[in-house]
Amino acid sequence: MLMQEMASVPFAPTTHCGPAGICDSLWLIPALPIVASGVIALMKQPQRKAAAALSIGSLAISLLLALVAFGHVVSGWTHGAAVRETVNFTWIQVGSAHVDLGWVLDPLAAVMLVMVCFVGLLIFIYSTGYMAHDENFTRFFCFLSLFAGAMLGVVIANSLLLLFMCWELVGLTSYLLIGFWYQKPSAAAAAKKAFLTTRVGDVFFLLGMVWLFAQTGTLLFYNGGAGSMEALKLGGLLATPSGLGLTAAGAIGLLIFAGAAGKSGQLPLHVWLPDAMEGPTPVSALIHAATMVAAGVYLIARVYPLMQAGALVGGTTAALTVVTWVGAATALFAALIAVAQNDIKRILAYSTVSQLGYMMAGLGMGGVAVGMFHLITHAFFKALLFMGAGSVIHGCHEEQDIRKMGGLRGAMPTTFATYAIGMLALSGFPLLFSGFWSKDGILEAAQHWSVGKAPFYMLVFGALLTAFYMTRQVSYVFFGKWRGHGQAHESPKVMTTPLAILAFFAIALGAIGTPAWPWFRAFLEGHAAEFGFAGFNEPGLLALMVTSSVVVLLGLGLGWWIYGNKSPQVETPDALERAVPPVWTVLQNKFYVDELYGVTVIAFYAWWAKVADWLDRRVWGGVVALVAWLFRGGAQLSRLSDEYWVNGGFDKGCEELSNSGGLLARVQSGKVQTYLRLLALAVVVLAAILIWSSRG
Amino acid sequence: MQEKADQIFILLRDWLVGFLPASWQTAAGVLLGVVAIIAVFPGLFALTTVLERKGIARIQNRLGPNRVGPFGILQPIADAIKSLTKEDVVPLTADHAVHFLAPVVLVIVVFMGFAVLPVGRNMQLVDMDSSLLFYFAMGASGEVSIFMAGWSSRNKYSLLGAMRAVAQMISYEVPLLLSSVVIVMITGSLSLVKIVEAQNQYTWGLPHWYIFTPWGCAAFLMYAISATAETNRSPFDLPEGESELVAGYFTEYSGFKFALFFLAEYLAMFSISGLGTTLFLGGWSAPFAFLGWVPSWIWFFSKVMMSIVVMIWVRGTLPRLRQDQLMNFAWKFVLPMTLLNLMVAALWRFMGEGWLRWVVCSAILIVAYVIAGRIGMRREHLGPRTYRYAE
Amino acid sequence: MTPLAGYLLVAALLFAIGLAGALTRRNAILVLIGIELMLNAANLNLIAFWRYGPHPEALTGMMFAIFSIAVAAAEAAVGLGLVISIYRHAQTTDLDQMNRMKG
Amino acid sequence: MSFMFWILAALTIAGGLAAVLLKNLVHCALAVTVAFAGLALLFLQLDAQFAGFAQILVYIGAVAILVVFAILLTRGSETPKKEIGVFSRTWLAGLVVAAALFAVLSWAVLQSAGGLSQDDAAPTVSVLQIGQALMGRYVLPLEIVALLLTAATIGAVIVAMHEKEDSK
Repeated sequence: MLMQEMASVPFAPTTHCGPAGICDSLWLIPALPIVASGVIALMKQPQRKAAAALSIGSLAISLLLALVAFGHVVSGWTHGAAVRETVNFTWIQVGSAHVDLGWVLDPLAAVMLVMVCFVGLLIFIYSTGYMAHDENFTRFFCFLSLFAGAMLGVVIANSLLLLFMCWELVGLTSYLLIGFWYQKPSAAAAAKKAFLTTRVGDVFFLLGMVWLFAQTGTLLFYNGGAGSMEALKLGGLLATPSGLGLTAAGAIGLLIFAGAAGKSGQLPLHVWLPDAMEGPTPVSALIHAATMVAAGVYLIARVYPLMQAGALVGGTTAALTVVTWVGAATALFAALIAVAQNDIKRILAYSTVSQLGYMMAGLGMGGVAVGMFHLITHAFFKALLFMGAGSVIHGCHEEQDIRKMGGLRGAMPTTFATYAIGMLALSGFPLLFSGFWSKDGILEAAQHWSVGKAPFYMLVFGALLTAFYMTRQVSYVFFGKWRGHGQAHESPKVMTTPLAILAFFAIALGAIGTPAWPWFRAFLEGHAAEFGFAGFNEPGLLALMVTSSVVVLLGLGLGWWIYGNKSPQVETPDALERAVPPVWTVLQNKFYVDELYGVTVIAFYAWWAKVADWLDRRVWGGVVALVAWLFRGGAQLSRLSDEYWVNGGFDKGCEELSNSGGLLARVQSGKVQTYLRLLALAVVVLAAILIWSSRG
Repeated sequence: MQEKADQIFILLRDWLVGFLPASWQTAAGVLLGVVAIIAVFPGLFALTTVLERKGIARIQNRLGPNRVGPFGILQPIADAIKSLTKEDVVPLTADHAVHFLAPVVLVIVVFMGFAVLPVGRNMQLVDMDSSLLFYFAMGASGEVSIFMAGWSSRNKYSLLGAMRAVAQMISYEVPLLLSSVVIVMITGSLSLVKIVEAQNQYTWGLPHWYIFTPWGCAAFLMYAISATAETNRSPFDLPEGESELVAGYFTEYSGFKFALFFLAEYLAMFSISGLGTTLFLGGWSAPFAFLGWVPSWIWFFSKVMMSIVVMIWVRGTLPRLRQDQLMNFAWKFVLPMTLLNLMVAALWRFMGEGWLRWVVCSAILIVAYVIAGRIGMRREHLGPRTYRYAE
Repeated sequence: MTPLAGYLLVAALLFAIGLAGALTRRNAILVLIGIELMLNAANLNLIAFWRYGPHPEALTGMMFAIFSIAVAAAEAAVGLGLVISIYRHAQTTDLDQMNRMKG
Repeated sequence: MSFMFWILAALTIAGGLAAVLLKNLVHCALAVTVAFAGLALLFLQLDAQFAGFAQILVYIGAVAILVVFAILLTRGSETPKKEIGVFSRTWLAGLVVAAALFAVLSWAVLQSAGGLSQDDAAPTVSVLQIGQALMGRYVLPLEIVALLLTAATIGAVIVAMHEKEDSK
């Protein structure tokens, strides 16, 4: 019904907004930063202040709007109504088929909006300090604003197509920002790698999207019952089977998940993420820790109805199973690699990968709330860690190797304190930190997973490793004695203040996700949140908490025991290396994944390129040459015919023409009176004829 | 009694015509009228010459003619005799036919102009529907004869004078026409008789002359300027500026022909001021209601003579313009102002009765003239002048 | 012979004279004069037909004549202006020498 | 056929012939002026006062003067040199054509002379009627003529204006 209406009036938005009408102006949130970036693009390089002010201001306004939207949703929720407001309009119309775009405001979007805007704003501010001495300051902020806009677009999108557009825009900006220092060949290579790798995922994503459109005829998520994420269409999807014993829903879900995996650096497409650390640290913090990589997770959460379509109560679907396994595997795998890295940012990168794995697993087993909660908390403390790392690097004169640091505890106290908080949150230190609660949620979900227990153990081991490698990193960086060159110094206020703010949230956010008061879950799932310790009475919950605490403490202790307060020199091999060299080398080389790709995929492409080149030169070139030869022959023939038949006739005709023209030209003597005479003569004749005909 | 005094000439004509057979009477009446015109205006011309010479002399602090007769009033007679008895010199290379025809044509044409002027109640030779047009047609034909005179006498001064005269007359004919068109617009008729009758009515004893309306006053101003130029009178007397080209287009004329030109010039003055009187000063109508008993023709002629006196006065007062100034004045000031006046008259016509139209029209005109004056002063850098008199 | 026929004959003769002048004289100005003569002959026709036509009160012929007089004035102005500019350009008003566009 | 008519016709035709035949351009101009005057009088003869006076005003007052000016500006007033006459090389053909035209026209007139109306009642047309016709039924042509005149004035001025570059 709505479809017909929209088909009849294109561009007439069909809105289900509440009286607040905030979602009518929701589009402003992404639009503002994009516009800002456009304006900055026109600015001259020296106008640093203006550029920074513009991007930060625009994002601040976006944040305000986001908060308003969030408040709107919350108020709706507290009044017992799960808010989901959409604004849709027809973008292209071809005959009866039309492609719709639109945006949606629901708890998921609201939470994500606030998070992205808030973290983004802090990172913007941080960047003004970090990039202060870069001559491409304005360009940097242009890209940054563009990224923020695109990311917010992804968040509010109510149409898979719009989401995909913003998604690609995000990819583009990530490429631009990774390669920001394009004069460094490594950075350029990393940018290319990131772009191509994510492209692999996006191809599948696109396939899934097309299939979805072919099946349901709409790409809107929610459209008053007619959207592709709503029961009507999902039923249709479930009814249509596809190969491999999957329903269409499952297949499409898997395809979309491939895209998400690409963006979120899941196995086997994780390779680009560590290299992406070539970009400036704020970029790493914003894009490759807090927001963009989370976009994949967010996408899965967004299409969750599709993923779990047809699942029995407490059961699961093929798609979700795949998600779970991939997530768990990634979590463990990346954590292992992280243990053996020496670059401060790479360690964090791999930990990001593994945390993303946790989120995916959480989504796969525990549902949207679990995954998203970890996403939010992780966004905060991972951004905090990255920015702390940035501050460390800044303080150590662009030094990134943790073996060349040490003892910074005294040199940069603020950084140390905040970093420690972030580290504890990440490794999930019991009770105090948000990381603990979110990870705990995931573990709990894994414990009760109906398919099997393996993911649970993998995740637990991952947690242990997380605690371990974070301890290792911290003790390398902040304890022991100074091994670097020059003198380390604390970073400026503009960089440390955001750290403090983030640190606060890294702790505080835990409060909204405890079993005692599962506000977040309730909010997302749209039922009232009741406070009480009844939450702890669930079977095995307390035991689980104890287990994970023990595991974490074990990891911390182990790390401290091995690395604490010793300050090994750069050339001395790592402690673990001395213990188990082969394992170490494998980990050091990231399980040789890159090399594997190098000898398989890339080699194949190179060979294929050679083949194509050969075809081009020999076969097609030959054909072209043949055709050319034929035509030349034809041209010869036609030339002969021209010269001997056509020209003859033509010349004759021209001769005749010129002769007759000469005759006519006699009349055209240029003498006025001649003309007048002829005129008068004509008049005479005409008059004579007239009279003759009229007489009698 | 006063009726008779008013119509005395008409009665006289009818009485004279009465002696003839009926079939001839109309023709004879017309003939008598022609005779009267030919008799009266040259007499007036004679009077005017002495008047002018005395007046100019007075202005220039001289005595003027004072030999022939008491105070030299018989001077014109002496002049007439002289010019009649003088030898008629024609240049050798001159184009004789044209040279002879020029003054004749000129005088004839000028005389014809009088045919439509109502010099008194019922006192006009012909009363046709489009007499104003006729008058202007005659005035326009005068230019050809002037050109003939200038060209035929094979003299560069004459030719230049003729060219100047023709150019000047053509340029000023346009504003002359336009300023009279205003009257036609308001009266709704081209017939001079009707125009005079339209002005011959009184409120509170004051006449409805068109000069007493804002647009009429402005039009009269423009008309006076154009008329002065049209008759080649000072300060527009370049065509015969004696200091530049000896006597303009009639340099090569002498004797009776010269007299004819002289006559034609003054006749043109009379006719054009007669037309001005008819159009703006209420023709033969009395200035006040209670003076209605005075014969109408007296009023007409007195008004004409008044305007002649003004012309003489102006001639004695103003210096001569330069040619470019003359043309600029015609095209850049007089013409636009007459056009504006046309608009104002239309406004007047359509605003209907009431005091409002007086205010509006006068306001528009005053503002326009003030602005034009300011601009002119600024561009020409004219300022107050200072004179030094010889002690 | 009716008066109308007389007027028409005079007009025809005048027209022919004008045409002859336009066709035979060298001087451009004279050609213009001939054309003016032709126009006037046409005017005479119009007026004559108005006068002796069935509906003089309709004023058609009169109007036509008046308009053609106005147009003739414009035509004369432009034509003579052209002659003058040509003369300034080629120093001649002889039509027999004005037979090429180049110059 | 009034006696007056014949005089005026003779005057007009004479003026026209003179205008075409005379050697001196200024004489031609004056002769054509005579022809114009004769035509104007013919108009009056036809009870068309307004047209007649308009004819005088426009043709004698303006066109004749214009022609004279043009003649003087183009040095046409000197009588041309003897070896090339005032007539163009093709004068004979022109004359023939003109004669033919006159023949055809007069033939036409005489052909239809029988059908022409005989009535001699002078129509009484006042200037008022003419004015009302001009402002009423013929207002559009009037406006167009006004435009035409404006355009012609400007055009003539521009055409005859001295170009700055060639100051010969």
